[in-house]
Amino acid sequence: TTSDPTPVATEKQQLRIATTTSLYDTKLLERLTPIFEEQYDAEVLIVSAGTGKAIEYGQNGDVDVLMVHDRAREDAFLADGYGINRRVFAYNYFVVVGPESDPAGIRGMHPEAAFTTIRETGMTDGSDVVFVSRGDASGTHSKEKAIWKAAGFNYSADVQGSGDWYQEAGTGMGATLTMANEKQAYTLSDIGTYLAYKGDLDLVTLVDEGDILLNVYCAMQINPEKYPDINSTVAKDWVNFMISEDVQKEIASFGVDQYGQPLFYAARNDWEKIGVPQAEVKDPIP
Amino acid sequence: MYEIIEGFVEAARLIFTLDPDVMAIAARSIVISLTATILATLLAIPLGAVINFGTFPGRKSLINLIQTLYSLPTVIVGLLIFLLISRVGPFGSLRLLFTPTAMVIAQTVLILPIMTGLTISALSGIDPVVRDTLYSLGATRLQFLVNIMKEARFAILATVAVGFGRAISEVGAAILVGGNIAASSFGSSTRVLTTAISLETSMGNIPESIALGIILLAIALGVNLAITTVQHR
Amino acid sequence: MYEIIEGFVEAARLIFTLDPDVMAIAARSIVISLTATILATLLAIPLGAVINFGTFPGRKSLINLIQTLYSLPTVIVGLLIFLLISRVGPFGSLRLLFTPTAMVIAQTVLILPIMTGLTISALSGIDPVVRDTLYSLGATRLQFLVNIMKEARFAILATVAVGFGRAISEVGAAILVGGNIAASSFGSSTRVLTTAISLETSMGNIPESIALGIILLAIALGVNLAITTVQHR
Amino acid sequence: MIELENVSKRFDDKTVLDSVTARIGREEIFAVIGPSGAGKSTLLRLVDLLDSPSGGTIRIDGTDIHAERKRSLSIRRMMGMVFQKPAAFNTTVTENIAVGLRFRGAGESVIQKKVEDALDMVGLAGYGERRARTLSGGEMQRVALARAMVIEPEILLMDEPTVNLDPVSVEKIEELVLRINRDLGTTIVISTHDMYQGQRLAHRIGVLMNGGFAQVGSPREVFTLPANRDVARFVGTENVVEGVVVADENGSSVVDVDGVRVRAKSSFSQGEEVCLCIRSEDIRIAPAAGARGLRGGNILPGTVASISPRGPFSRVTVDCGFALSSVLSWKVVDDLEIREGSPVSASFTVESVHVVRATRN
Amino acid sequence: MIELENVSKRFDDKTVLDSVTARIGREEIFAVIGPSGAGKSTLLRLVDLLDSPSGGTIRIDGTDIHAERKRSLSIRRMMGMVFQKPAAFNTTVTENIAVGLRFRGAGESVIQKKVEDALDMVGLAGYGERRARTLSGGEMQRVALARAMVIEPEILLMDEPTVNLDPVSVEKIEELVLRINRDLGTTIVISTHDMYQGQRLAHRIGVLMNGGFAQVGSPREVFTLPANRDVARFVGTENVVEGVVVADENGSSVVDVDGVRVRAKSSFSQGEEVCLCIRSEDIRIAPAAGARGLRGGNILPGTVASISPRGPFSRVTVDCGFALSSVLSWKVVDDLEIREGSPVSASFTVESVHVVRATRN
Ligand SMILES: Nc1ncnc2c1ncn2[C@@H]1O[C@H](COP(=O)(O)OP(=O)(O)OP(=O)(O)O)[C@@H](O)[C@H]1O
Ligand SMILES: Nc1ncnc2c1ncn2[C@@H]1O[C@H](COP(=O)(O)OP(=O)(O)OP(=O)(O)O)[C@@H](O)[C@H]1O
Ligand SMILES: [Mg+2]
Ligand SMILES: [Mg+2]
Repeated sequence: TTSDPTPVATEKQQLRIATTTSLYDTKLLERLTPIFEEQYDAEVLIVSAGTGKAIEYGQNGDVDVLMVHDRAREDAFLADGYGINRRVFAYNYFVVVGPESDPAGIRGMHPEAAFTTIRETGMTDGSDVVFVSRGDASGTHSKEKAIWKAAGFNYSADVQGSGDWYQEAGTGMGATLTMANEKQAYTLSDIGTYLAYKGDLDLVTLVDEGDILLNVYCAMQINPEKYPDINSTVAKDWVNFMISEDVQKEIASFGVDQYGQPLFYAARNDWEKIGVPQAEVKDPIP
Repeated sequence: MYEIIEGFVEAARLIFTLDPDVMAIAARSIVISLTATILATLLAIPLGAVINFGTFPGRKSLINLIQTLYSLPTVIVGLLIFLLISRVGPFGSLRLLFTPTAMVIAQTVLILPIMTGLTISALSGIDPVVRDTLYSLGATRLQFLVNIMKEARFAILATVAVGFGRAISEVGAAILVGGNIAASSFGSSTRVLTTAISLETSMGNIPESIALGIILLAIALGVNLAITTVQHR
Repeated sequence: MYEIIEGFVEAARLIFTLDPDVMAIAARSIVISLTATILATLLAIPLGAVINFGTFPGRKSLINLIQTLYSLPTVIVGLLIFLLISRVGPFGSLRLLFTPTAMVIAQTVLILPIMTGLTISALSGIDPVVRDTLYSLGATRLQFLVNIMKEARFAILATVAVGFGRAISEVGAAILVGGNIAASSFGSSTRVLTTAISLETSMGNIPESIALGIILLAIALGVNLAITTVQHR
Repeated sequence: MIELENVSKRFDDKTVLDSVTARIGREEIFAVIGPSGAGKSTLLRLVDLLDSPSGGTIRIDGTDIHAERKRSLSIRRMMGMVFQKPAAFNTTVTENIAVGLRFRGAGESVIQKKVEDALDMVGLAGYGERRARTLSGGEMQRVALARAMVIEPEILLMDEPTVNLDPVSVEKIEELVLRINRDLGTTIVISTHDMYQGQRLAHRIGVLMNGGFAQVGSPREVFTLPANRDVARFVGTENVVEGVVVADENGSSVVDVDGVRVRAKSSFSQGEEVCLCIRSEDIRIAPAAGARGLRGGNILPGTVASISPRGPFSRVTVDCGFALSSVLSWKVVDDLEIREGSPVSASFTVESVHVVRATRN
Repeated sequence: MIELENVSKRFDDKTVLDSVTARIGREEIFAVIGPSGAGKSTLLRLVDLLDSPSGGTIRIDGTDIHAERKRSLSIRRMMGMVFQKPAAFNTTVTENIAVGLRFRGAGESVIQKKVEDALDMVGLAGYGERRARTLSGGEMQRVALARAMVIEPEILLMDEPTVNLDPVSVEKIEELVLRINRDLGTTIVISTHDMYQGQRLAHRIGVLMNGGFAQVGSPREVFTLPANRDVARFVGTENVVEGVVVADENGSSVVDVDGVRVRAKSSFSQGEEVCLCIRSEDIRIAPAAGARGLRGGNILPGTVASISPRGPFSRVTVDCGFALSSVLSWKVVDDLEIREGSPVSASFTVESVHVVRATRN
């Protein structure tokens, strides 16, 4: 190792990736990068940040690849011309977790119905039903809002600020889970973080079925037309790498040894299930 | 760069429209950090005096330890307090986690070392004849302390400024023990300026972050003007 | 509470097994924060001297401003530096974002106000006759500065301790401009102890966080012992 | 040569120096004496460029030192200053003394040698390795002297440099000062409240009072012919009495003091209010009976009002209409067998009465 | 009553006080004189509980003050101290002086009154609102005096309290000290290097030298009968010469000094090495011819070696085999028409020769 704080000039290509925290925290990428670096003789630099921040890195051209799970904002990002060549590489499901006692009685409900019930019981006087929201405009938060909308509520009017039953944590998934645990409250979590935290929590999965809980992860290149000196070749390699057969297998088995169940499903063959064009899961970028 | 200007505009807007959310957050920041600063001052001054004027074995090591604690990361302070007050921790029954009280405790712990250390520094700079004169005029312990503080008031208030600065600008402990909660009632919320800034930043809302930063500095300026006024009295 | 003990055990394990990842992170922390502290010291001392000994209009306001900047949240510093060095920022072409250099810059900016302010405090505590004596012995500007620093070395080195403490313990700026990157080469990585602690904490790995915190404090202790040695020379 | 021209210094509302004018010659030893708070330190600080005058100019060898900002370093380096309350740098005695030499880039061996010589000269040989902060008051004062002298300045400014010293050390330092002046031709400006020190050392003495020099002259002039009543009091003329001239003829006059007639040499004319200054050493006390005639002198009968010790002497105050003090050795007092209440006569010559105009201020 | 019993004080390796024993009576004024670095300040600090002795005990009214930790506040409150380098609290002059009164819970109006009186007494009326840090050296010293006096302590410790003052102010302060002692019965311990001040003020003087009191006695004793050669030198006996007793008979002896025979009253016997101390005031100078016989006195012929000013006097040194200095008024010097080289005779009585054992150290 060298003690020079300035980056050493390496002949290796550098690939910069911005990713959302929840994906990063699963350590999936940690498993994959050495393989990639080996194969492509490149160095991968991964920055994890909140979805909004990650997208901003992409917009500024500070990274070469963006990996997020917020379909609506991805579409906007692509439409604005910042990103190209989106490929979906994995998916899983969000879960609604809550205390074992389940004071609102939502166990096994559909997500929309569960949310409606939580809100109603939460708003009755003297109830100890609390819902903790990420409240940080993350992919998970976007999903939560989508569920409220699907359940027929106007998020900012009917949910936010409707009472102390609804609390915005304004932090990452892990902290939100910890807070929900502390307050014996409900929350919406991605499965990866929940499994990682499960050992320290008294919270149990109450709702885990429903199409709306689908959580789709994608990778995309930053548009080299916007930033010509961006590292588009390696970026392309990475995106292709993520949807390659070997990696898809790797993804499908990731986490089994630790949690007894996979954290992700490979997207490769399930494009219909997750509702994206086949090209987005199968076709390498030319 | 454009975001910085946007930040100023946004700050002006938030301030002049007296945006209720922002006002509440700012008020919470002031209350929590000022309380922590006052508590830490009340602890640091006698502590610093005892260490500076005292002669006991291990005095030098103690000073070293205190200086070392300047490097205590806010997250670690947050974690330790968290472990103490979480439901399963020894003080869990007090239900302090995610309350403003917990934030006050965390910030007090955080700034205590630096305030104590700087108090020692301030006192060690005092002419020993001043100390002897006070003794020889028949000061009790308390009178001594009060008068030596008056003599060192410039440096002591600079210490308070440092403490307050560190308290109001820290975010790691605040978020861990406070939780950055935005609830509908003032008392249940724990969102302060720094945690709000972190949140806005993680959401990529740079102008909003900068606006909140400007509001935070405006508060700090006010507090410092007050401190300076006392300093030069 | 059990996690704290686990933290100590883990810290011992990491240190005694010389865990290469942790060693690299610790080394990076030391290098970055020491560099920032040295840079800030080199700037703060002449700056503090000019402000303390100078007589110019607006001097008091300047001191107030500096004290106010003690409250600058690290996230805001990180953001501002980010805006400057991001690809679309004015210094974007230097490609500094996500490099240790950027972290050094951010930490330098972060601790400059407090180091300047405390330098002013340290110098203002010097007996004016000492200053006059140096002048009257025919000191050049530089000789004056060097000798006045020698006189104030206790307080100045306390200032350095504060600066280093703040630099090595901050996380907001480090994460924003550094990115907490764990790359395969040492020079491309920007993960330091605080960002690693944050990451571990966010993943719920409390013993690991505490272990890293202990390592950080051990480093700080070493640096402070060095400072104390110079102080008492 | 140092010239002060209409130098003024105000602090806030307080005018400390009010248009002071003086000239100090090359290689001169000039003593500034004056009461506490007169502005002695202020004056020296202005010369040493440590403070700026509120008005007027200070020239050294013709250069307006406060105007020449660019040359201020070389001007400062011409001078050495010993402060009234010397400050110790927080290091060893040797390092304290070496500072000025280091500033001038002297070599290590030269420094060693000079510092040791200087320590020796001020009587602190062997103190080199002591931490300066632990020195006694007088020891530190001598270190400050050594510190200023070791750089061999052209002009040495000393602000009450021996106040904390015992008489033996004072003598040593005074000899040193005289030697420096003689051997190196150093111009020396010394402020002191010890008039005798001024006298022992100085070629000329300036009496600083009420914002300006009330008198500048040789030590003897200042002591025997004080310019006014305040100076007389200040230089230790015990007997300063007010009176009115009742008769005058060619250079001598008779002054009425509280009804007692005193003859004096003076050119004041009848009716003028004057002050008579008579040094106590010039007054002889004799038993009331045995007063021998002094040709044309003053013989005033009276009774002893008090006898108080004054060093190896006794101060005898005689009430002869007004109070007159004389200084006698203990032996004489014993021989004369006088005690309080004894009738005696006090006699003094016409020449020993110095007459100045009575000024009220 | 203050009793020092075998009090020692070491700093690191340096022994400053070495088994000092003394007793200071109630209502006494006791002056500690001694050379710079003798340990005067150290001694006062030990009494004022500011430092602990390395050995021995200090008792006040029978109480071992360093042993009684519990009563240390009330013991400290019995005393007031004026430091050698007084420190100003960073506030107004009034507040500086009021501190001790505030500590004792005095009421605001009492404080106002006392502070104003004190300011007046030290000659600083009207300075109340000034910031103490801007005072001149002498002004600050007087503030420190006022600060210690205003609390009316039973014991007042003053460490060279008038060094920065001019003679007029000194006189004022000395009168004040005497008045306090007389009116309030305050026990006063004053350290000074000005022996004359010791004499003017003190009932007894202790000469601190080489780690202990070389002599304790009334001012007159110390001045006329110094206990040894060092004390003699220190109290300003100009003529201290060594010799050997060559003849002795009932209380008087003849001493050989460099071949010159001097007669003196003493009980030393033949062959003993002695020091002769002769105060310059006791030596009469006469023209070589006109020396009149002194019954049984010493008349030594010689030539004038030097004449130097000494206040209103001249110091005339005569070489008569060994050097003898006398002090004459300027007038006498003029009258005698002596100058360097003039042949003169120096005469002094047998009684004015004080003989002490010659000690080498
Ligand atoms: N900064 C200041 N503000 C107000 N007054 C001041 C200041 N500095 C000095 N003075 C006043 O100016 C006067 C002259 O002070 P200076 O120190 O020159 O006196 P000095 O003749 O040296 O007296 P001393 O013999 O007591 O040392 C004093 O009355 C002092 O109080
Ligand atoms: N902390 C210390 N360490 C070492 N030596 C010391 C210390 N304090 C005092 N001394 C020495 O003790 C001796 C006595 O000091 P003290 O201040 O009592 O002398 P003093 O009689 O008051 O002299 P002065 O007349 O110069 O004020 C001095 O030689 C001094 O250097
Ligand atoms: Mg002065
Ligand atoms: Mg002393």
